[in-house]
Amino acid sequence: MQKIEAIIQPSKLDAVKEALIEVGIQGITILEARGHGRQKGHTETYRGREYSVDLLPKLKLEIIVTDDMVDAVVNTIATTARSGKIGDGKIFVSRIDTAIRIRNDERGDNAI
Amino acid sequence: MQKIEAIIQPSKLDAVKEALIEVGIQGITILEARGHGRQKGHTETYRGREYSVDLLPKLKLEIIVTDDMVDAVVNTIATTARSGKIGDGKIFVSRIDTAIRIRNDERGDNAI
Amino acid sequence: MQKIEAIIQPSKLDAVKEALIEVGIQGITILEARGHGRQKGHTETYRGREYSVDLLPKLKLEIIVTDDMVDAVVNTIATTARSGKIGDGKIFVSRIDTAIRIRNDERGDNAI
Amino acid sequence: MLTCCSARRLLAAASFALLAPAAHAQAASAPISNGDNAWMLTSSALVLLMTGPGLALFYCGLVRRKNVLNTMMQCFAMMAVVTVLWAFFGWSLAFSPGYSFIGGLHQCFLRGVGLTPDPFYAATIPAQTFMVYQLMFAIITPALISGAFAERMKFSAMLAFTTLWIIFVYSPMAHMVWGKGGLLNFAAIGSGHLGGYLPSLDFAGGTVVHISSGVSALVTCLYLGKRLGYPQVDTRPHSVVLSLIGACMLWVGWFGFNAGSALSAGTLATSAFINTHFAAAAATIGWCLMEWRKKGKFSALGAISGAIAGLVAITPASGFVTPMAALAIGLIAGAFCYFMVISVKTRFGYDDSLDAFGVHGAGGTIGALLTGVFANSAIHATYRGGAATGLLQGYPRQMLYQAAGVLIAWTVSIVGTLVILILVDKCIGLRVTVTEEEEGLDLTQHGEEGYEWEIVTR
Amino acid sequence: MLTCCSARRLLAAASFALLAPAAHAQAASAPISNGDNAWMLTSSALVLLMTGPGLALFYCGLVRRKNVLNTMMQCFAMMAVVTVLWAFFGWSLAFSPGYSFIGGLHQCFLRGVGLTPDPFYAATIPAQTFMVYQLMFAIITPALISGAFAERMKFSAMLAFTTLWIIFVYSPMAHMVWGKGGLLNFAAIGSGHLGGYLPSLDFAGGTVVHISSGVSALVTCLYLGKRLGYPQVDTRPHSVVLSLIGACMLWVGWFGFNAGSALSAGTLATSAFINTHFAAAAATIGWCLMEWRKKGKFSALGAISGAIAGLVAITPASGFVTPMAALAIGLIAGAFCYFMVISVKTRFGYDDSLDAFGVHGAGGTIGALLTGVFANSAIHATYRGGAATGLLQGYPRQMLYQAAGVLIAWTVSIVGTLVILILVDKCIGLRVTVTEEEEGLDLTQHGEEGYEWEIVTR
Amino acid sequence: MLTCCSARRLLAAASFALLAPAAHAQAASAPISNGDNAWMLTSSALVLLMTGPGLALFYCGLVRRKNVLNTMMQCFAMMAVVTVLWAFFGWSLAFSPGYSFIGGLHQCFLRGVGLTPDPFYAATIPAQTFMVYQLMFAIITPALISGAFAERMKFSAMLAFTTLWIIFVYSPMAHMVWGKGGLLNFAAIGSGHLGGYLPSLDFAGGTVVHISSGVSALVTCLYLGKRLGYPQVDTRPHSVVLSLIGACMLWVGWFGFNAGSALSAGTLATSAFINTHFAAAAATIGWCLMEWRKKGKFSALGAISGAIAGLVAITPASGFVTPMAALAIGLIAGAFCYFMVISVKTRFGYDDSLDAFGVHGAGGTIGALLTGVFANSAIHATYRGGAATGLLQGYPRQMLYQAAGVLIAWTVSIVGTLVILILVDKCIGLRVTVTEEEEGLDLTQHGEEGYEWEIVTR
Ligand SMILES: Nc1ncnc2c1ncn2[C@@H]1O[C@H](COP(=O)(O)OP(=O)(O)O)[C@@H](O)[C@H]1O
Ligand SMILES: Nc1ncnc2c1ncn2[C@@H]1O[C@H](COP(=O)(O)OP(=O)(O)O)[C@@H](O)[C@H]1O
Ligand SMILES: Nc1ncnc2c1ncn2[C@@H]1O[C@H](COP(=O)(O)OP(=O)(O)O)[C@@H](O)[C@H]1O
Repeated sequence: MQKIEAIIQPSKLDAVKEALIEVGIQGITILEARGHGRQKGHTETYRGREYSVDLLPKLKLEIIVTDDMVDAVVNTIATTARSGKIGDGKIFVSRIDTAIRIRNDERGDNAI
Repeated sequence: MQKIEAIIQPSKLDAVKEALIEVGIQGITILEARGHGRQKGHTETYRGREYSVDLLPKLKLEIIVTDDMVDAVVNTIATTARSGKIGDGKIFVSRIDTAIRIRNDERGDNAI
Repeated sequence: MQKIEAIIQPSKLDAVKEALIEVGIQGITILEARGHGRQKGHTETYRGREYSVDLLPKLKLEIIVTDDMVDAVVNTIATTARSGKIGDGKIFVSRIDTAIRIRNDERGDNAI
Repeated sequence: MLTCCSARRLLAAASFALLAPAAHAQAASAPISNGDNAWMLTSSALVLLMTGPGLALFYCGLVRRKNVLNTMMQCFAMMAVVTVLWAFFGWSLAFSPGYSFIGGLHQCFLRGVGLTPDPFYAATIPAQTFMVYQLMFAIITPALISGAFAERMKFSAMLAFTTLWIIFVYSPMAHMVWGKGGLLNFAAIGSGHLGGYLPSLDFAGGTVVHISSGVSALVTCLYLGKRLGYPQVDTRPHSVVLSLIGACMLWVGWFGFNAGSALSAGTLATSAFINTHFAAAAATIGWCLMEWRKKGKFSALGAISGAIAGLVAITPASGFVTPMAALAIGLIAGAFCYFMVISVKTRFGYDDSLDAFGVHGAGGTIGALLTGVFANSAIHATYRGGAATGLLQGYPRQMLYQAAGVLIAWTVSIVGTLVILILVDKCIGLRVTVTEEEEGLDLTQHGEEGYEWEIVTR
Repeated sequence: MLTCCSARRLLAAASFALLAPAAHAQAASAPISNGDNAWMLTSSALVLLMTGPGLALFYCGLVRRKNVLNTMMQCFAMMAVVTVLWAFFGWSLAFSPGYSFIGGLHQCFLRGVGLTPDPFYAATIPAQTFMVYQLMFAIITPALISGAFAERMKFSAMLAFTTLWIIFVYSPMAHMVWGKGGLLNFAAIGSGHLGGYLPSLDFAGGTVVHISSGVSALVTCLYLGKRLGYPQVDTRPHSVVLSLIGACMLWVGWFGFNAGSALSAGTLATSAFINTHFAAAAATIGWCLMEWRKKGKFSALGAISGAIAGLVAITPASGFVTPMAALAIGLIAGAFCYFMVISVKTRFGYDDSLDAFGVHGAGGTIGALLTGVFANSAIHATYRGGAATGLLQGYPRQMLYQAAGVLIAWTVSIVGTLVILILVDKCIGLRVTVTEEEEGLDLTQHGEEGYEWEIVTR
Repeated sequence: MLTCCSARRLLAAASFALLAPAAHAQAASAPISNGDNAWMLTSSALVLLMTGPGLALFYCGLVRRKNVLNTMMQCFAMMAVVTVLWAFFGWSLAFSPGYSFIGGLHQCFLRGVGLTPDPFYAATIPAQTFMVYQLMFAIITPALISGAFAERMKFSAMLAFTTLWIIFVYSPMAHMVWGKGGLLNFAAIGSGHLGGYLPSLDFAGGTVVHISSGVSALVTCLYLGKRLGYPQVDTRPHSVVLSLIGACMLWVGWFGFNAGSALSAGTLATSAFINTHFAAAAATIGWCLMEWRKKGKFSALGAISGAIAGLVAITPASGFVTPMAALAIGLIAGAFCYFMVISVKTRFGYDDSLDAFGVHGAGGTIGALLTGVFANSAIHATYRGGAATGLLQGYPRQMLYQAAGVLIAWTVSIVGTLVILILVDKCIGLRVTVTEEEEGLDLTQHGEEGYEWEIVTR
């Protein structure tokens, strides 16, 4: 089992979500995030004082999948979340040892 | 050391928190999340336009524990967060290599 | 590649961010969190009813770095986020298997 | 009583009203004071402002985020529903001549409510101005009750309940205290039957509005039971900021409520205006001092709760007492309501969600009694023709009349509300299901959410 | 027309106005009724309250969080810009004597608009009170249009558009309906040229304010095109709570809008006040019942939308009909606007972001026509000198005049708005870039954000 | 001065006031104009609306989320505290006859303030109406100061400070400018001592309200020091949306503030009303144009800041100048205050959190001087009995009197405020601890939070 963490532009959420459902993914957890990276931010001015905002709104998707699904999912996200502009985000993959479905205590792959 | 990530129904937070303190867990980090899964969402209507909302409010708990505590914690969460209804959530377990307590730079198990 | 997760006091964000940029880190993802731990909370009173709040605002930083950078980053965060008071937070380190830059599908270390 | 009003007769009235003008409308040449009418129209607007957005804000800030719209709708809906009820039956039952306990039905559909003044009520403004001004009172009263059953009542049940309540509790109360021939109306003394038999002083609705709503609130929350998981569950206000804005608007609107009740823009309006403001200020201090004693802190919610308590308590007294007496009344009411909300409620453990009883029931009662204590013939001659009117002036008997008024208001409210609750409960059920209550009433009752802050949604 | 107003002449006027007092200002001894003036000043304040914060709140709650400030600014800016325009040219073009379709320019810079009454407009209040009261109408009208192009128009373009719109669409409409010698103004009958040639009834601006803004809104959103990704993308209101507060303030402010249009505090003001309130209530119910039929739920957004629809529809009728007729008008308008917003808009698929056309255009049109149906000589004698005025009273011809008024308002709005849009589009461009629209107009147009909730920011 | 008011005497007064009616209350038959009284009661309500919710919203939106309630409470508390102070001493010190610099104490507890008019102040309304109207001014003035020390002052210290400030700074200023025998009050010319010795023009409180609060604000923030980490730390407004709503309410309420200062509903009220509106509009444009020059953008915060600046500057002039002059004053004030807030503050680096000085101090000063420039005898005859009054009319000497007024206001404010600050600092300490400031004043001062949005909490 692997965990796929994807940081994407908020505006891409719907597209990514649809695409993932396409490839058979059902479970997704989404977190609001702020990102700092190459993408440059904007400045706001209040009564003459300038604030340069370099923490930009992002969404973080977490998807736990069985090993065989990893590539499909990674590629799906990568292609649907891509605009080609700086700030599109990243995908990170790591190992998960166990999964439990709280509802019925199922464990392992069929808990996903 | 292991990391236990649990996605639960917001309404279960208090119960789970109490139970964890019971079994001797002190440190918990909680994140707001939106979940997509088997649980079906609801629809909202504004001036005739229907919006079907399939991202439901969830909470994500992150708890880093020493290996010996893992099962106790997992079971505690599973039982206290369970309502038996679809949408109860999941628990995922993964490895953590190091932990540092910022306050005093303690490392390893006693940093938790 | 490793993932560094740091839970810090919100007020320390700017300091930590600056310091990380110093040591050459560019990509950071930040999540709002609530923390429960040794640090004791406060009580609020509304029309005589007391509520003891033991979930305190924290920020969670996630930084994926190449193995050689781990110590530098961990120490930077630890020192800049430290006030010496209970509640300063924790740092956790774990493995990441792959990283993909969505924009151009770069993989591995140079995706970071 | 309604039965005697046959469908045919109603229909006749209706069509009549639709085509024909309001009676005597043409007699626009009546001795109307435009200054007084200007003030009364302004006051009517101010009293509506109290319900929306005033009370809607005050209440919605105190509930949890998931119920914010439902709470506001319980106020807003009254602006629509009660208006129509009032035009059809309410006004007639409350202010047309009839019996000592309730009015008649011949002014249904505002038949005969014209643009010439009705001297019995107000000699210098169009009768219709008085009618619409009184309507604004009828709107806010049931809205006040909703504070007691917030976060758990079906919206449909709420509509049914308030409809019946306006007809069977509010209208009779209003008639007894202010209506022609009303039992408690000192202006009705000698009008035959029991008119003015128990001349009690209620300038702007301490009994009619606040006791009736506050006591009905208590009955409702007792009948309905507590909110899910109360008091363990976290029911902190989702935004004291909104409540504070609402409280300010209530304060401002209350000038229309009390000073408007002078029904003219003369010195009496000035007295009522000042008393209103002074009592609100003193009560804020009264409540805050109690808090300070207990916690060493002044809270924002405490301050605004105190202000409302003072405004409630001064309502019946506003046109009868001196400014300094108003300060006294406010101070007492602030402390007393604090005690009712903090100690008594916790002691008995009923779940009066937003303290509609603790503030309006308790404040209205103490206010009605203190009116008898501080009433001063120099401010208002009343039925005493200038002779001593209040206890401190040396007319203890007035206390009896005040007590009578309070007692009747409590009785009518308890009995009326209970009957209506049982009726509605049997017919359509009062309370939402457990899952609905968990999900929140905004989604389940209205299919909406109050806020869409999340980035996720965009 | 503007050309004839040479720079030299304007300059003269300007300097004159700056130093010299308003003409006859000293004649403060004129027969002014302080009661009437009190009411008109109050009404002016109430009408301003409708734009800010009323409409600003109502509209801003309906957009996405990233556009909240821009939406509010489209209202607030009018309070500043239109005021100056009005003082310079607007008033003169609308209310100074001139032609049947538009006024003259000799009252530019308020020259000759003094403190003595102008009997043609209002005999008991200073002419300047009437001027500032009318200004408040001119402020809200273009603000209403902004609901149609919300979330996508350049702020600079919005300013240019509304400036031209006030001069070339609003002023002529106001002049025709209310101005001296106006084509549609029944008070101008016999004033020569085409004065009052088509005597139509519009008490408080059904044609001038609502049809003109609503129809222009439709033209604008058609010309501008849909918002990015509409209708797939999620455009839920970011806070119905704010909208509900705004709707309440609009309701309260509308008393100044309609009852103030009596221009005195007498019985006519009372009639207009009551009709306004009754129609709002009935329309709320009308809209909600339609919703109920379709969804089995009453929504908060539905309730407030209905209320506004009723307020719009009663505007032209408020001083001509009986209270019961007002209930009828409201009920019809509520149901009709629901149909326009829910069915028609979806059917044709134009993106009238906040339904400025569906509510104001549709509501204003139906209201203008229903005025002809229910107008009652007992409430207002009009040019008929007390004879039957409305269809139901037996004067069908009035329907023709109402239709004429509606037709002219539609024509002027469509043509005028289209020309102005093309002009502004060519000169500076109307719409923000795609990235700006994605990022949000608050950041890109104003360099600000509406909310800084996040812990992150602190 | 207070010493001479022995406890015994006060007590006597108190008990007297509590039992006996306000003197002459019975003489309700006095020549009161209900039209004027209607307007003055409305105006009083409008001025209270300025403080709550107006200013509370305007200010609370500009602070960080963790201090939102504390900021609102600094306004709301004034509604309670100042009211009681006013009834006890404030009114007497400000408006009872006494000395040239301050009033006497024989009207403590409103003794002798009845329902008959006091012709010196207002001949057609009850003296008590004037008293409560003036009270509303006394409430908002200290609330304005709070903008300067927002986010860092102890709530208890704030209460102590404002209490002393009302007695030792506000009351003397009000007395000098408006009180019987006041040094700067042109109506007091010939009243003996130094009455009206320096006849300066201040229609609605440019010196009394705005200079006094603005300058005291500067002193306070200098004495208190900057907020933690200012200016590095992020102090963005947590909700410009709330501030914009508040600004609109301030604008609307200001009509009561300025037009109400005519103390009647005649032509002078109309002039003041129009001038108020025009100046606000012009100042909005003035500020925005400066912003545009620098950033190429109009910001929402800029627009509302400009509007307030214009309202401040027109306050002293509103009853003395022509509408066109009002436009000029507004334009100048908008640009000038922009310069003070953006350039001067940054230059000197003091932390006037919400720019109470930059807007009220600066705006009030320029307004007071411009009043001398544009004052026009055709609008107000003043003490010149109709002869030229302003510089442009050819009476330069008035400029001296205006300067004198400004100078005295600055002096009294600086000295008085400084003394009070030191006093309070020594006794209870002014500033919260560092941890309290970090945690936020809502939690530490009031034990509450402004918002509970998080899912977590439910
Ligand atoms: N090393 C990293 N660790 C954690 N998050 C990162 C890292 N690098 C980038 N991110 C996240 O990805 C987002 C996009 O990265 P950025 O460098 O701005 O653009 P791009 O990915 O196209 O180069 C950032 O805002 C941040 O949230
Ligand atoms: N594969 C997954 N990866 C990440 N999160 C998941 C996954 N499956 C489920 N979740 C999370 O768990 C929540 C509950 O899952 P759901 O399928 O709705 O109910 P159940 O767990 O009872 O089958 C989802 O809302 C989502 O947040
Ligand atoms: N075992 C843990 N797992 C996850 N998060 C933890 C753990 N222990 C602490 N935390 C996070 O770190 C924060 C600070 O920890 P706390 O015990 O309060 O202070 P300290 O780290 O100084 O001992 C907590 O609020 C919580 O968010």
